[in-house]
Amino acid sequence: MGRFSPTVVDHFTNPRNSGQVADASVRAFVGNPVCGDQILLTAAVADGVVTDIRFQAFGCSASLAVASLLTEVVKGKGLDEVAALDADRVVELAGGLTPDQRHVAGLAADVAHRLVDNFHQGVNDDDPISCGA
Amino acid sequence: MGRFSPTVVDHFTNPRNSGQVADASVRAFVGNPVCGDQILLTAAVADGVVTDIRFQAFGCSASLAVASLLTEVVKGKGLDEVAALDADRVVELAGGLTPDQRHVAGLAADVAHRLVDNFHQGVNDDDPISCGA
Amino acid sequence: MTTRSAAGPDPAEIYLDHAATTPVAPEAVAALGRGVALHGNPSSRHSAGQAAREAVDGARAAVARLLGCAHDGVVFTGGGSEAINLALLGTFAAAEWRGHLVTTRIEHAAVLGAAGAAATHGVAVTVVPPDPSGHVDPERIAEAIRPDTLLVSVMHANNETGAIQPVERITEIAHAAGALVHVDAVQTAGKLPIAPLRADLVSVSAHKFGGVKGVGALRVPAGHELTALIHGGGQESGYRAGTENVPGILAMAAAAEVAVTASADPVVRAHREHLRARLLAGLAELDGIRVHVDSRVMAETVSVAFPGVRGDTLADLLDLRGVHVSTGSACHAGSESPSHVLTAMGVPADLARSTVRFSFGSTTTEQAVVTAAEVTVDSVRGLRRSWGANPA
Amino acid sequence: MTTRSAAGPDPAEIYLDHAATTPVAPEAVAALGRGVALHGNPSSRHSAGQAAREAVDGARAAVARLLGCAHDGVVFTGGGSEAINLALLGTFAAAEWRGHLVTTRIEHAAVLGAAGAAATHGVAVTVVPPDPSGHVDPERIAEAIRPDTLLVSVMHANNETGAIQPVERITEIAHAAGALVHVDAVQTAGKLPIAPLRADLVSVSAHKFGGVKGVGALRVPAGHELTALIHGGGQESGYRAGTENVPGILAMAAAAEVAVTASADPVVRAHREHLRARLLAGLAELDGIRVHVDSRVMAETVSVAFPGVRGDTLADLLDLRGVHVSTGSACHAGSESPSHVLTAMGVPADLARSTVRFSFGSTTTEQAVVTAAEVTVDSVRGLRRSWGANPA
Ligand SMILES: Cc1ncc(COP(=O)(O)O)c(C=O)c1O
Ligand SMILES: Cc1ncc(COP(=O)(O)O)c(C=O)c1O
Ligand code: FES
Ligand code: FES
Repeated sequence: MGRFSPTVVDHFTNPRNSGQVADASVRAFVGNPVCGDQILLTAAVADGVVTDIRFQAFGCSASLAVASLLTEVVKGKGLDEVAALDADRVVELAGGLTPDQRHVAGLAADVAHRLVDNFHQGVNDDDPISCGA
Repeated sequence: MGRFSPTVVDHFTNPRNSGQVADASVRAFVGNPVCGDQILLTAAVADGVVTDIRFQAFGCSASLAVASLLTEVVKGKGLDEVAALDADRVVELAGGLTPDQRHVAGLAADVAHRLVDNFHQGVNDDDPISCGA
Repeated sequence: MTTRSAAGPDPAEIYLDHAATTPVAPEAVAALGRGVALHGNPSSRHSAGQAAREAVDGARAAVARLLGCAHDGVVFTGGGSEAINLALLGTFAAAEWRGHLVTTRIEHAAVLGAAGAAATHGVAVTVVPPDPSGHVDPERIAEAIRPDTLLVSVMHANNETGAIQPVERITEIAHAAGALVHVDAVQTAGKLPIAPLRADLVSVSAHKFGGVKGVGALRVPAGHELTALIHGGGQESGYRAGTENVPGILAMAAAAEVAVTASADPVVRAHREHLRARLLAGLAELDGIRVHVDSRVMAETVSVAFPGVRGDTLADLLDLRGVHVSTGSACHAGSESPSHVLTAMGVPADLARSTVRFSFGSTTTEQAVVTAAEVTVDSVRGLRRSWGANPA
Repeated sequence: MTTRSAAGPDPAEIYLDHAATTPVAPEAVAALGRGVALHGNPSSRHSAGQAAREAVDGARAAVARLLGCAHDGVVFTGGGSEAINLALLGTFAAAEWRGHLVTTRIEHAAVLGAAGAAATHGVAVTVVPPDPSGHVDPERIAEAIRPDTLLVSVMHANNETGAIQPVERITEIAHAAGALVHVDAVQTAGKLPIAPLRADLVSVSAHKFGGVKGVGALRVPAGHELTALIHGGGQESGYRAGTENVPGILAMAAAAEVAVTASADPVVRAHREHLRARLLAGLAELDGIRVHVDSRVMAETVSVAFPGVRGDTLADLLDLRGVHVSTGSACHAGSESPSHVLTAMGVPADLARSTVRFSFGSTTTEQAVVTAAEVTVDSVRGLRRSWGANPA
């Protein structure tokens, strides 16, 4: 399927880390108000490092793939590294996204940033908030 | 070529009796005013029988074929038989004509009748007169 | 560009998108080859031209049998959309853009687009909604008809839901009111009998029944006033200028003959119903699914909502697992707005967006349908799981 | 229906009617087969659909090279006539039928028919006569242009006479006056370079250069306002709705690549000129013949009057002797009125009626042309003899 990069196909057909972390330190929930796609991340954080992370996602094929990819990328990383992730980097990690898939990267970057912010502020999302994509 | 009967193809590609009879007893010349096609017959008549006949024709493929065919049909026939030829009979002798070729039969019948009339009236055509087709 | 050399899908693929387009039937491939070998122009008087002319005439006779009309009532076009546009715009152009058009909200984009174009020329257009069942109520058509109604255009069966429309009853009503009827039979040609339709104008598209893409036909009754969309050399009785697509027309005729024979065969019809039943039985493993139209419906077209997944996402996943289905109509693939057909039926947007269409054709086997159902059940469960929903 | 299985004319036939249509090039036959095997709908999101979409995109790039435009400047249509109608009617429809059209008396019926249709919508149309040479004088176009002239439509070369029109000069004049230009390049595509044409809109038809019948293309510049003739699913950037003729489009692209390469080859061009010279040398045996256009003319098209015979009769006789030629354009075959092109050039009706067109293509050999000339000389002599005229 030429519309998707091999990385997207891999994560889409074989998602990693779906579900929720049992005793999560933090949860972040972001949705795109235009397309309605949503990603929920739950993570365990210890000493400023993401020790465990899981996703739940509803959305297009690329959004599911990127949510899965994100958990792999973020696991074991320091929160400052996670905060430094941006949409362009997500596009790169995803092995490329077509123009109409590109806003998926914004959704992923937003939910990653939100995870860091929520952890620092000691809050959790229950309803999805809008991403800036 | 499906547009023409085998008889028409035969006479068209291999015309019989073209030219003029040297010492013609009678000449008949008919043209169709719409399409401009013309047939000239010259014939020798002895004892009420057409002993020799030749055609000259300018026109569509079917008109040339029918002119040639006509000379074969008429040669050796009595003038009364020639006078009895009509367009339907010409269509039949030609092995069939398509609707848009059918007026060719009128041209042929007309020139045959004119030949008989001219003989009886002792006149000859120099310019084509119009057929009734 | 692919280098596959034989026609048709690769065997590992389960192609359940026949409503979008069908593989070319072997008989049609052969006819296409014959058409390619006819190198003359049908308008040329020499024998190469006449051979092409005769072949087109023969094809016209076959398509006339499909359409149920006289040979000279068949106008070949460059596809179903062109046939539809010719029917609608040609009829109103001939009437100098006077009069009123009645159509429905569930029509294909070609009808709605042509209706919109007619409106820009001043034609009054009434667009009737369907019932929630997906069917147009003939009474709604009757109410919409006005004294100046020139044409009523209703599809024979809907391409997204398979809902069979009461076109015979609508034709009666329209004719009684003095209006003409156009039926878009693109989805039903070669599957349901269309020759008996009493509509005046009937459109079909070859690639939906085993012909090639880019060829269609319109049934035009003798004496109907129709202005061409394409002006020029006077081909197709002056209704469609341009050198005829000889290979495509021959392929359409060959496909029509095969399809008409098959569709008249009760065994074939029963098989298609059986395929539908098997698919639905397989999908019934899942909770909460909704079949949008399941009565007065073509056996071949199964439109199902899978709450908790996006239809396009499910279609992508099925594709990666070798099962080709569509979200609504092919033309809408990739557009974000929910199907205009489901919306018109009152289906909520989220349910519409979670919809996938399975559609069968002459090459569909029971095994393919059973496998497709299994793969779908598994895929829906996986996607629901990613969402943290109960996957059942 | 013929049962011949290979493409192309039978070897005993001398086909000199390439201006009417050409045999399908072997490369195009192969591409057609690849297109038939692509069973998905290019609008479907699954991989079968995407494979068809990619193939169409590849073909679009090849046709863009033929037309000399960006990929997205190519609109595929159901033939040359449709491309022409889209160019003219689409441009004026987008302008709400305001403005003035300049065209010429020697255009193909598709242009003249579309111009007539535009006129019924209120467009003012000026039809410029050619010079007796068969060429349109750019000055006549300049005189015809008015402040409200929206479009000038002139053919690149005439289909009946081969006369090459001064379209570059006409384009300069039209552009200087703020008018757009459409060039009907149906006869020249794949023979003369059309990519450099500075016209805005350029129409071509696949079957004239080795593609299949029923496929054409229009070059549309970015930003040009064009209303579709066929409304619906939004294919072809909204300019031409309907499922794409995938096999036909692929065949067109393959034929374009072959033809563009060949036509850029000086050896090929010299060969065509040589064919023309050989034919004319052969025919020169006859008294009184007249070559309608013999300068600023395509090598491939030779239009000759044979006084003392009817052109259709001569064409029939040549046909029965295995030589396929035409009387004027294919569309006019069988109609009784003399060619509108020759009439516009001031050729008397009887001379026009005695005219036959020989036209060459990529498959034409020198031997074929020499034989055709001999058979023609002999046939004309025979017909003149039947008429009692001096056969010489
Ligand atoms: C100059 C010219 N324009 C337009 C056309 C129309 O092309 P088509 O018959 O493919 O629609 C032709 C040939 O028929 C032509 O020779
Ligand atoms: C109901 C209906 N009408 C019209 C069409 C248009 O046909 P085509 O794409 O061949 O122009 C289609 C399919 O695309 C259809 O399903
Ligand atoms: S479609 Fe918007 S994130 Fe998927
Ligand atoms: S065309 Fe009139 S007689 Fe031949």
